[in-house]
Amino acid sequence: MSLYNFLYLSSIIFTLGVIGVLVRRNVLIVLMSIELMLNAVNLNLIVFSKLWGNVVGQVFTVFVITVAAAETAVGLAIVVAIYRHKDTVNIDEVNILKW
Amino acid sequence: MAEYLWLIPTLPFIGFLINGLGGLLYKRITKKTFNRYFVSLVACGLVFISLILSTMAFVQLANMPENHKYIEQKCFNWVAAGDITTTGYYDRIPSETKQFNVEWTYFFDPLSAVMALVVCGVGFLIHVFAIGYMWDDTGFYRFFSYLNLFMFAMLTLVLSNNFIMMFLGWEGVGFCSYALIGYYFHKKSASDAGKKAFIVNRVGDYGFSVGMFLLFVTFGTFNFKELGEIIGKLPVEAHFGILSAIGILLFIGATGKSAQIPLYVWLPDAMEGPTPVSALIHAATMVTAGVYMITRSSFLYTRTHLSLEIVGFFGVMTALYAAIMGFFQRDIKKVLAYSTISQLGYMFTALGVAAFSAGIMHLMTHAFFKALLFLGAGSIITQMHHEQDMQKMGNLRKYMPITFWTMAAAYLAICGIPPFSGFFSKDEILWQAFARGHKFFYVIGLIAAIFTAFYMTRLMILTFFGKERIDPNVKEHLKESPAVMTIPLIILGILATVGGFVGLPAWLGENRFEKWLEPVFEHNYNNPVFAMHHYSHGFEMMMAGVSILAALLGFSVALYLYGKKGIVPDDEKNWGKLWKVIYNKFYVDELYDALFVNRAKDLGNALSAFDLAVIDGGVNGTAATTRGTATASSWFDKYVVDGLVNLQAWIVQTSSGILRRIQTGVIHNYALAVILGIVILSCLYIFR
Amino acid sequence: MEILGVPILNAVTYFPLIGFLVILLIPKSKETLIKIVANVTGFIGFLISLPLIINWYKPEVVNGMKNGMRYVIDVPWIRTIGARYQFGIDGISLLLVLLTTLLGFIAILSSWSAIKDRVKEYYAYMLLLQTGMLGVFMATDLFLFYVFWEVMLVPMYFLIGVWGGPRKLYAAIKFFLYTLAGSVLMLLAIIALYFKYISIYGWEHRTFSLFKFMQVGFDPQFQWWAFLAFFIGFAIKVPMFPFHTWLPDAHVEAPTAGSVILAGVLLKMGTYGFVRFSLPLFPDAMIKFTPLLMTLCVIGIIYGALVAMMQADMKKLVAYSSVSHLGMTMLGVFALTQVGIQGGVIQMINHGISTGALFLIVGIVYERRHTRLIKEYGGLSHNMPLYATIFLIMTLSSIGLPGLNGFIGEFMILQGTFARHDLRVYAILAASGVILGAAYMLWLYQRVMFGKLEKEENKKMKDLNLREVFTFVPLIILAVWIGIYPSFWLKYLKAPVKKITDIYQKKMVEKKVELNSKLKVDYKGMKRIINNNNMSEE
Amino acid sequence: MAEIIFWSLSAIALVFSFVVILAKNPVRSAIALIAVLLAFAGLYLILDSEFIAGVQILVYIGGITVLYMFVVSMMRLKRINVESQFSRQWLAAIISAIAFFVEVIYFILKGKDFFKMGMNSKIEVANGLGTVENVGKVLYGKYVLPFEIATVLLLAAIIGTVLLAKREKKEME
Repeated sequence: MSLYNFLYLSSIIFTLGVIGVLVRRNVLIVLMSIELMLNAVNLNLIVFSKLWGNVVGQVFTVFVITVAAAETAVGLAIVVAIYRHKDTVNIDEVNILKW
Repeated sequence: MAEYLWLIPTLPFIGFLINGLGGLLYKRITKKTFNRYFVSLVACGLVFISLILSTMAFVQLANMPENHKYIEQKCFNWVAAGDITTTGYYDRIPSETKQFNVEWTYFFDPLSAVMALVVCGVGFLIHVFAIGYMWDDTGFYRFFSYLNLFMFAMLTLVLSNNFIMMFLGWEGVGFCSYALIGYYFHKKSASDAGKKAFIVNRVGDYGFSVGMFLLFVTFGTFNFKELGEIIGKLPVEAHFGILSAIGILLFIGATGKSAQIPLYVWLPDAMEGPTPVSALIHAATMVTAGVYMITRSSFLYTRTHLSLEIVGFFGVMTALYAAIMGFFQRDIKKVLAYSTISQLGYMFTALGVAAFSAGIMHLMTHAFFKALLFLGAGSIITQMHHEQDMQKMGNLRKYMPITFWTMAAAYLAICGIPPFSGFFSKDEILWQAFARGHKFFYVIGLIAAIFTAFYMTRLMILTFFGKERIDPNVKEHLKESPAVMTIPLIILGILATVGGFVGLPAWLGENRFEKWLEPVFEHNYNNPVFAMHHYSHGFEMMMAGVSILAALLGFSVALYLYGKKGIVPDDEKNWGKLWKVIYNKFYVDELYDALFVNRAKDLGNALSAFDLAVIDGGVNGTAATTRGTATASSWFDKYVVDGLVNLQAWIVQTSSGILRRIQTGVIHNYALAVILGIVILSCLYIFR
Repeated sequence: MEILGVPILNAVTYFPLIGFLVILLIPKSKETLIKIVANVTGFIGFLISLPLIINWYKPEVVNGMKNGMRYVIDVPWIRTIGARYQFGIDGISLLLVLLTTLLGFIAILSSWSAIKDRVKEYYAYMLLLQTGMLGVFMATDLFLFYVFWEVMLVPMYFLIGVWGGPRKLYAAIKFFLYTLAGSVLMLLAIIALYFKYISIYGWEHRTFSLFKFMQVGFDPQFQWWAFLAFFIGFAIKVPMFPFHTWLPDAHVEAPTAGSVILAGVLLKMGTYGFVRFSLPLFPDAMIKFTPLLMTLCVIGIIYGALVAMMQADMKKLVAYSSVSHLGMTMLGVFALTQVGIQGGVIQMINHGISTGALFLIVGIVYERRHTRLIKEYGGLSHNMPLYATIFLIMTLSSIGLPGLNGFIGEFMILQGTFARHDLRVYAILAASGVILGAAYMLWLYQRVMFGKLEKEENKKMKDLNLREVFTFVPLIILAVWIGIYPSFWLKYLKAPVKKITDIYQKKMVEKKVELNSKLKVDYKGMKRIINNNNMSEE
Repeated sequence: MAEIIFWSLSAIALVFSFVVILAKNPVRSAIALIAVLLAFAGLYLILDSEFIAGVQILVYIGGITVLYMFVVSMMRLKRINVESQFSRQWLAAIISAIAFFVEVIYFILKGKDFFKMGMNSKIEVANGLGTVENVGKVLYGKYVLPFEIATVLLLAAIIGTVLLAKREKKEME
């Protein structure tokens, strides 16, 4: 088992997350894709932590998780608010912020 | 010694506070007026105490040595201000820098003593009389508070030791006169008369104050005593100089207060006030303030020939002129008013010939008999239900004997019939004028005496004798006035009869009055200009006989016209132009109105218009100009400056209209742009 | 001197500001509470200004004097330009400060029932105004002075503009712009002084302090211009003829309390400015301009009186009478004699008392009848005896009856002016204003109070209530006090006025404007006459 | 043994990641996400990170994902399912995503030497690397300030969430 493989895995998952964000119209799934991306990054952090035997990478992971939690909470609240106003979770329909 | 001096004026002031302020608040709180008995007790009682105190001071003064015959009591420094540089008097008195300090000091010398006694004495009697006269009036307390305030001001005037404090009294009595003339303030004529009195007096005071400024700037003090010592050492000014200027300016003040030509016009109108007021203020006391003031500054007048001549000339002319105006007045009080002006003219004549003690003596006797005449008139007026027209009187002696007899005494006094008081004083004036070489004054004075006898006789006949022309309704209730009114009449009658004996002419004995006043004029006697010519007693006696004859002449003419022929005021109208001009007082009031009052109003109107149009117009014009400029520049701003700005904005707007399409508002596009950005940047890094 | 650890001048000046803040915190709807707070602030503000006079002669206060000023506060303020926070009062300021605190309280008390809308803002502005005015009378740093000078403009603008009469906007804007135009010139002159000082002493010694400027002795040419700029600034505020036209408009439109403050205190800032700044700083220019200034004063006195006589509106009449009275005040100040300046300062106080009271008097009938036209009234003495009495006292005070305050001021001014030989003719002309003053005031009194009570509305009018009486009581007491015992107040003026006249004494000797020189020439002619006539001398 | 676990966990993660981004029904996505997260937790354990693995399970699966489920259950899914699930830009998106992926792989390969340096350094950490003790020491030691800031961030997120999700008064009535 090479630590190198972890990097490949994380880059694949990250790309999948990117594709999810760019392609899906359901805002919930967009948010979940963002979670995928964050997890990919976390994995990266931990791999390097392991590589250098330095625990700081793990500490940063904790912070990322914290931010993710906050982001999710606020994001979902926004989703709920949008849904309540526009009766949709379709991200393409929320397009008043233009011109 | 004489620690109570300050109480003499202050007691009436306390009365003013109690009655005036107290009465006002009492009425506001309880909606009731003060008890009349209480008001009269306070008002008369306090004046009576002042009278007693004055008498005590008088007695004390009489016992003092000749060379130190005055009492002074300093209360406090009234106006203590900074330094002032005096100019000095030519090269006799050098310029110096002095502290400007006016003391509040009471000063009691023989002259003040006479004045204080007259004011307190006559004032007290009139207060008592007024109780009866004003009993039914709703403003009883108000009336007495003003009367007390008047007593305060008048006593301050005569007891002051400097000009400024005197001026306080001077203006104070002026204000009381204003308030009391306008006492029946619902009558327009009354309030008009009050206002007129105040403003005409102000004109006089204008001269008075300028005179005081000049006096202080020259000599650096207002104090009578100090001024007397300084000026007493100066030579006589033969021509117009500073002293003459001061003298004339002060005399302008006196003409206002003492109703001399040209400022007499207010006094006849002042008869709108209640009769006790006319008696107290406009006959006995206030109007003589001018005489007192000039006597007080005799040290100055004896050093300026010119101003003395002017004083005498205006005095004697007033005596004559006012006597003429008194001829055909129908209002009993108006006749007395003109008579007062005329008698004041006599006093000024006396001052003009430097016979100060004669002037003061006439002041005193005049106070007695004129107050009596007014009170008698007041007694008649109350019983006639406020009828003042002599046309509606006649034969009143039957109904009002006490009034008649007392008034008769006063009548004889004013006509100058011996041994009544007026004879001694008036004759003294005429004699002094003659003896001091002023023959012109003497002749005019004599003519005025004839006229006086004429109009006074006319007044007596029309009211007390002849046919009864009384309104029947009035007649039913016609009776003698109550004791509260007649007793002052009787006392004044006695005074008017015997008052003259204090100053007997030289051919009858010693003139004690003149001797009493001697210390006041100590600075004058070394003045050779006013030396008396010496005549024998017999000649003097003969001249007195001439005076009596003059009075008899006037008497007999009046007796013939009004007694024998039975002319009544209504008939006088047939006498044509002469009557008309005299009855209308030579149209002087109309002349003054046309010359000064209306012109001042016109000027005021014109200036108001000027203020609005030109000065304010200038301000508004500036505003309008600014606004015009602003409008122009705002146009420029809008179309030129702002136009350029808008052009730029237009360019930006148009180009951005194309570019803004990028902002789709779709989140996916933005996210894609982010990713593309990362990809491109990474490519740049890789293929660097 | 300190009150609760605060230097007393700060305490006096900023106490109203505390009330102001408290009022801002009270909800709008609690009007009674706002009124109570404002009145209490006004009253305490007056009380804490009393220690100023009580402690005036205490050793520690006297020892603390700097440049003749007591209770001095002097700390750096804006270091870059050298402006200092300099407070201090001498006798002249003392009287004006006391007048301000008293009139401020009375004005607040008098508006209890007169102001019905925007109560909160009204009282807030009143208190703010109070602070501004007090600062003006205390500042001895020209920069600080200017700041306070402008601070007080704003609340007054709103007082006229919001609570005024029908033409309030016109009047408010006129007042504001006119005053501002003057004060801008003044600001220019202040800056000119500042740079002039720097050009002499260098940048390190930059300052706005009055006392530093006083020591310089600027050259006459410069004085000439600076004086002119200051003159316009102050003359508009006074207002002197021909800069007076904002005054009638502002007075007529302002609410009663606004008029009281305007007449009582704001106008005094102009006269005070002359005494405090123009006179000591520009002696040469002052001497040069004296004839012109005197002419303007005399015109103002007579002109104001004549115009006042023919006014149909009571407030306008009183406003024009102010023009006349302030002409008199300035006459005394410009006479440059001790008695004249003292009289001028006392007359400032007198004018504050009597004209302030007259505006209150007009305000009382205005509140009841909502008209100020004289012809609408008549015979009020019948149902308002107390009002009639107070009106009479204040009328007499205004026309200068001896025994009341007006006389003392007028007399001292005229005497002081008359004492200068070259100014006699002005004094004589000015004295005629006294006659006209009596004419228009008595005519007003007659038309309003005397005669029959004819109009139905007038019959219903009530006499003064207790609160209204209390607004007048202190003014009457002061009027009588100054009239009977002015020495009490004059003693505070002696030292500061002497300080000013000493400057001129020197100048006059230098310039040989010897007062008596003319007179001595006269004397020779006189002596000849006396000799020719062989007059006997003792 | 570890090799096998790694490959199987990787496979699970990959497969379920695809499910997350492709599933029509958000519920299904959410459940797939749980699977992915679990797989990740396993990978963390392999990498000696017990603490992070625990946090992963507690916070991510127990907190965040449950939150997703809640929100999903609030939506009316029927209408959502009818609509097209993919954005119009899908082609461009996938191309750029692949370009991105290629670049990432390029960078990973480029950093191979550097990576090997780490492999050879042989750093030994006592008691295992990611124990609670080790992480705690650093977290509450050197990084206590960022930690506190994170808590503030969470507080802000809570308040923001409450405010955003709160119904407006009008709607209540």
